[in-house]
Amino acid sequence: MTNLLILQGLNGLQFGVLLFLVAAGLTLIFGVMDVINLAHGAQYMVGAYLAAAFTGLAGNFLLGLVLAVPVALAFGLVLEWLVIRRLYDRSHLDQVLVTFGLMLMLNEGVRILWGSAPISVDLPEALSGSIPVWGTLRYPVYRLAILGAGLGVALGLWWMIHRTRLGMLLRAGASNRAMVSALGTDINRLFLLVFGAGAMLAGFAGAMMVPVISAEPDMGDTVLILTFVVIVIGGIGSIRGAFVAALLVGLVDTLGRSFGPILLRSLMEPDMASQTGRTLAPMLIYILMAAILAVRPAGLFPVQR
Amino acid sequence: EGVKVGVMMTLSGSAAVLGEQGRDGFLLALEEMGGKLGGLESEVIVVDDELKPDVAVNRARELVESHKVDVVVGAMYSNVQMAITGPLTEAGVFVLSPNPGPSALAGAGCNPNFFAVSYQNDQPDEVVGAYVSGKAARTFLIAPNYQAGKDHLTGFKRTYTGEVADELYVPLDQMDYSAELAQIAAAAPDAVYAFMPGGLGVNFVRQYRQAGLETIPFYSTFTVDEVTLPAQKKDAVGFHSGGDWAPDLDTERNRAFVAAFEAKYDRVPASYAAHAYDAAYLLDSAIRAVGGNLADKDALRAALKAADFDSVRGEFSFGANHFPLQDFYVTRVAERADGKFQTQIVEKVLEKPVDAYAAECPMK
Amino acid sequence: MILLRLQGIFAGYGGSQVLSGIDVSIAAGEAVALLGRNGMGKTTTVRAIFGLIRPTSGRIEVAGRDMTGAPPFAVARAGLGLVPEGRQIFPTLSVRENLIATARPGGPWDLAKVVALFPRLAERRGHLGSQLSGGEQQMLAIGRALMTNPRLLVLDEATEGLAPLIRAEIWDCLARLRAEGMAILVIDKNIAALSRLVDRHLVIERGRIVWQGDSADLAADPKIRERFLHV
Amino acid sequence: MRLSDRAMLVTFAVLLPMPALFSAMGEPFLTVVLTRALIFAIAALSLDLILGFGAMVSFGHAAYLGIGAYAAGILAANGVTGLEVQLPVALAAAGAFALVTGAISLRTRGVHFIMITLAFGQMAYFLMSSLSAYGGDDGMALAGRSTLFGADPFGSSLRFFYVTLALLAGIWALLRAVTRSRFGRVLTGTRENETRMQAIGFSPFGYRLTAYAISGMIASVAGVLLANHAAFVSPSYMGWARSGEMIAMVVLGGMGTLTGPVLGAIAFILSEEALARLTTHWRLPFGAAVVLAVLFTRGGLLGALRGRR
Amino acid sequence: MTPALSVRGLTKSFDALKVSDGISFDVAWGELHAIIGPNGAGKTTLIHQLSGSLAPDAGRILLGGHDITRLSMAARARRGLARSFQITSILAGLTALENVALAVQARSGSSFRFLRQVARESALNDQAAEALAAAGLAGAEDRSAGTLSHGEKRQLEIAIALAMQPKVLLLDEPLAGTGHRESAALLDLIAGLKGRLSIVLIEHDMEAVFALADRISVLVYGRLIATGTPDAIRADAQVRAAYLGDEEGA
Ligand SMILES: Nc1ncnc2c1ncn2[C@@H]1O[C@H](COP(=O)(O)OP(=O)(O)OP(=O)(O)O)[C@@H](O)[C@H]1O
Ligand SMILES: Nc1ncnc2c1ncn2[C@@H]1O[C@H](COP(=O)(O)OP(=O)(O)OP(=O)(O)O)[C@@H](O)[C@H]1O
Ligand SMILES: [Mg+2]
Ligand SMILES: [Mg+2]
Repeated sequence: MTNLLILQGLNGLQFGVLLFLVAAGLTLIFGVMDVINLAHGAQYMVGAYLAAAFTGLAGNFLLGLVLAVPVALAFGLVLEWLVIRRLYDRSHLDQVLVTFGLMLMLNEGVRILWGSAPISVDLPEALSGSIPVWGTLRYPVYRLAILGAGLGVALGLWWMIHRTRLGMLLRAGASNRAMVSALGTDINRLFLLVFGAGAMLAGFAGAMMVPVISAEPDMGDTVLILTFVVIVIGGIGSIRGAFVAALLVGLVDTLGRSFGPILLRSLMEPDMASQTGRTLAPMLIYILMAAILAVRPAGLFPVQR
Repeated sequence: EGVKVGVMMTLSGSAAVLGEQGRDGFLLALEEMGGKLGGLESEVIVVDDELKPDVAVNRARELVESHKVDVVVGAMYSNVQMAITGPLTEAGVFVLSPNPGPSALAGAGCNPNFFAVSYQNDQPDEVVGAYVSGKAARTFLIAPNYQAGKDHLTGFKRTYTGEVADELYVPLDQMDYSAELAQIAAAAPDAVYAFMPGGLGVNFVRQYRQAGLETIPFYSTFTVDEVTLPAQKKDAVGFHSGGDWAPDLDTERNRAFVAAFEAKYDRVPASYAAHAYDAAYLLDSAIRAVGGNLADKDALRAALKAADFDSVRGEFSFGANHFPLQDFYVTRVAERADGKFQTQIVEKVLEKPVDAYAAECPMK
Repeated sequence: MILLRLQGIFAGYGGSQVLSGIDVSIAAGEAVALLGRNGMGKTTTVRAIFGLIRPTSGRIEVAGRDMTGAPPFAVARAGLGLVPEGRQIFPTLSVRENLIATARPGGPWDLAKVVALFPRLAERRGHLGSQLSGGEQQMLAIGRALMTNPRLLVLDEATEGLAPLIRAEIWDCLARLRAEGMAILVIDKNIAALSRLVDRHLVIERGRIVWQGDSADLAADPKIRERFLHV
Repeated sequence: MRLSDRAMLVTFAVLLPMPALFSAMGEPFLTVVLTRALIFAIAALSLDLILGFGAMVSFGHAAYLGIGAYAAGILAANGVTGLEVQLPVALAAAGAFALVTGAISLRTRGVHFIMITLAFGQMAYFLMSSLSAYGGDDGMALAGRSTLFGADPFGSSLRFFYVTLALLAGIWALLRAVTRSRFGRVLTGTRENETRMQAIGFSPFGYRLTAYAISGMIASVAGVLLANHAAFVSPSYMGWARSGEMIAMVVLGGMGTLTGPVLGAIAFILSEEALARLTTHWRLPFGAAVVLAVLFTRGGLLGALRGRR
Repeated sequence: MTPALSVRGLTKSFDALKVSDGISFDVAWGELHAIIGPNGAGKTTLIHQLSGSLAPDAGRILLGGHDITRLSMAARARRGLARSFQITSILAGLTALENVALAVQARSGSSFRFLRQVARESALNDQAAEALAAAGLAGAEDRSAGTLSHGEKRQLEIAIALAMQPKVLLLDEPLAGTGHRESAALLDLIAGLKGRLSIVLIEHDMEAVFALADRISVLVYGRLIATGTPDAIRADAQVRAAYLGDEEGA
């Protein structure tokens, strides 16, 4: 039982870290630049497809990953240049609609290019297998690699936003673009790069996941909602908040699903318990979000404005 | 005056793979027949139900009211089937299902104008349940948390005589199953039974392999089939499934079908394509039998019921409730010489079973 | 050398034209006041200079280079610093970050000198911009512009909401800056203080420069003050 | 008369003879499609009351559509087909759900409000998905069309169309009155500047909650209609994507006006239907259309109309 | 007679920063009480606490003898406490008249009325128009408030406050950003209100303060260091050192 608990804890953390990887890019775009980007999930999907396609060409996942990331970046840059830059002065609702349209287009575009069937990629040889974690307990190496990548991105991003001038300019530009420009910074180029970076992070997350979950159309949609949940629970614009919230959501979801029924069974009859469990499980994170927002309307770590 | 056929499949969204198989199977048959059905010129209207029942009902009504179709071949998913069958049959249209065979339409709610060219939904699971009974004493069950998931596991449990180690329901949109796999590992069952259709199956099977659980025998329905195999590849080899058909089913008709399908679409057909292909020939036979007189619905119904066509599945006939009487097999995934993957028949498990609901159907 | 030259600038918002042919030139080291009643186009002139709105016609030169239609950051990099109307400090940045985020080294001004000028900012160093009082925000806006080490400092109502003591300090500071050779374009209500600082006054009325002269002229001509400024 | 009102009267005048026109064209089915658009117009109108006039962007509004649909579906399954029972039950259920979730949601603002309404919408969705007795995820066919004191208002597609049109007109007139009343002015004032409203002595919460409940109740009427239109109820009416589509209708049409949502809903449904007939890849051109429409019009369709004058 | 407004031991800190440090003072009926002090002294924070948008850590606020410390902003407004904002706060999408009519509506009858058209309620409109005219905005009734010039918005703020018919009016730097002519008009308006209601005025324009105030309190970093008549304050050496300096005191 303790072994299972530890294992599920690790699984929850890993799910949380994955959510954070996707949410990280969105924190830049939504939290810092204040653009609601519903196409972010689709960019995650594009990353997965790119990695799958390049792996197919190169015959090696790591090479595929290395090729996919810059292309995801380029893709983000083009998207910003074509569409997103016209949205900075628009209302949140206009942003929602335009990026919703983009999301539809990307999902459909992927289907036209690669078809509806899932595409998968083999685990890289070096990262397959598992290592001992605790006693007899073992954990897959690749999932530990995902954990590591997520932690690295979290630290790097936090440092970038809070400790560099680039981060300051970004936060400044989010609230007043014209003023940043009037003080001598090319804010358009800065936003272009940041959006590109956000897209790259989303693509990186998708690429990292493709050996575990296969690339398929619409795969970004659920992740998208979850990442918005994460960002809002954490406090919009807060890297630390997003990280904590991602882990929280990952743990609550994973542990709730595996231990919730056991808990319920001790409270009520087995039939009733499994029925209730099935009803509650998919709602868990929404209940979590509603509860957190009801108590802390601006999230766990609100950024003061 | 020709015959108008509506083909309603899920053709958009991630669930479209199944619908594309169904559509392609039907169109292949039609092409083989030179665009004619039972000697009549045919007009085929392909519509997408988007896997949304309300959208599907509208498209169905449009097929009736605008296009005045005689027959609809569709749908791919049970919920859509349940939504469209009523409105269509009330309007006097015949509905041929290439995949779903919901229990509600097999029992008391059976419908004179509805024909399942596939199977009753529970049957593939009953087949696997019966097969696993002799092989594993404790089996772990997993399915997505929706109505069909519950139904399929119920079907399995109906014939499975061993002990159920545990039963897990996962969200439909979940992609990472590490937590479930950990639970399976902890339970250490003798076998796993999964109903994880489409993309769910792709991820589940690959992660099952990655987690090193392949020592636990894997049985399933709709989880490893020709739709998912191109993505699962080697990871699914040796995994079991159950059904009424496999590409290697040894009938002449089937060999021809598989060869023609692969030649035309460059992929291995799945059962969805095979059923839709059969539906086209069934329709052809019935129209021919009534001499092209589509107005005589009773005659057409009788002709459909007679199922006087050469099925890819070999012997094929309809029971009183318009559900098939046919053989069922357990299959196993194998890699072919050309590097493609397909399911192959391991053994015939049930011979022309009558589905569990047929007795409640008032039709004789 | 002429640092800034506006020739026949026409500009406005949407359909409405606010500036109808503004001509201004400011030489290096010169201090100029822009006077006018509410809504006459002072701020709009500043916006046009900085490329924050695009003139419909006319020409803007900074240090001899054509800057018409240039983006704001290019104008700023050419040596112009802005203290905007309404402060416009960055609310989510701390006081320190507000100062250093857009700073450009290469001149006399750095963090140490700015906080020496406004000790209050040093006390509030870690606070967010949004948490400052109105007057503190004004200090921050001035400090932020100085940190870009401009050759021409543009101040739009920079003493609004400041306590009398601080206001006096700012005027002293501007006088010092001027003495050190920085050019200044200043918009303010306080004509007495302006007159002590600047070489030249420009009076703007309905988008046109209607009067120019030095402080002595302005002092000598109560009609001007009455007619255009309602003093 | 305001442009918005004039545009609405023109719209009604154009809609009125449509069924006759469609049958003359030999395409009577288009009446059915148009009816569906009008049902969504009612839903979009209801959403606009809180979104356009109250700045409350609900991302869970489809839940009310579902509540209405299930009220009709569940009652019909138990043999109660009278609208005289179904409608009050739908309104009461929607009102109760709105009061409870609204009271919690209205503690938040802006994006947080969007997300917490999404959360409640999803909870309602999953709750209905788990109702095995009523079809669970698969939904269920409507056991019988709704009646009204024994009459059959939805009996033919023609009657259905005019009943829907009449309801739409009635709800439009009702909302027009509400938005111009004392209550409506407080609501718009709160949209503009909540602190200012508090400073002059209004406590916005009660007004916002009332508007939220009215909006949810009206949406449930659309839900009852939708159930009858599709002859089917399903949790898929309640998912977040559907809520998003409703927001799109309002914003594309022009929020904060009562004509905009109606035009937006009609345009949205009709272009979706038209594109879906052309290609299964209709989402690509549809997405592009949405992107271009928002980028190149401000204030939605009605805004474009206004700009052209 | 009980004072119109009395403040007792008001205390408020932001983390380590004490912005209100045991502030006590009274405002008599009809009095104009000015509060001056250096930037960041805590004047705006004081107004926030009086109006109810910020809760004090300790202390009490009495309006006409009734304790209102715990009441919400709206409840205080309904009891006769009105404020203007240092940063203009109006309903930009509504017309000037609607802005003011809402203030009238707030104190006259229920607003849970759903069907009658509010624009036709002449009682609201007449009172609103009157307040607009009093604030010098006659003729601007139908202009959208967002398109008013900065000075006109300040006048609108005053009109809204007037329409509330408050007993106590809190004004936070009403003259900031207004031109010479507009400030002159505003000064006249405020002078005309004196005696009819009690006013707390915060302003850095010393000319205005000394011309209008009956009494002046000086707030320096959270503490009231002096209260007195304008002449007494002008002469106070401590005040000159902390705030006035020499520039404009004269
Ligand atoms: N963003 C805007 N959109 C539309 N009109 C504007 C805008 N900003 C200013 N105006 C109008 O342009 C005119 C000039 O405004 P401007 O701000 O330049 O005046 P100003 O001289 O700076 O006045 P003040 O002393 O009040 O700051 C005014 O009539 C004003 O109403
Ligand atoms: N939310 C807050 N968090 C932290 N500190 C704050 C906050 N709000 C205000 N302060 C600080 O409290 C002090 C008093 O601010 P306040 O706005 O009351 O000053 P003020 O007297 O109105 O000044 P001014 O004349 O410049 O408007 C300032 O130093 C300010 O930085
Ligand atoms: Mg100005
Ligand atoms: Mg202040």
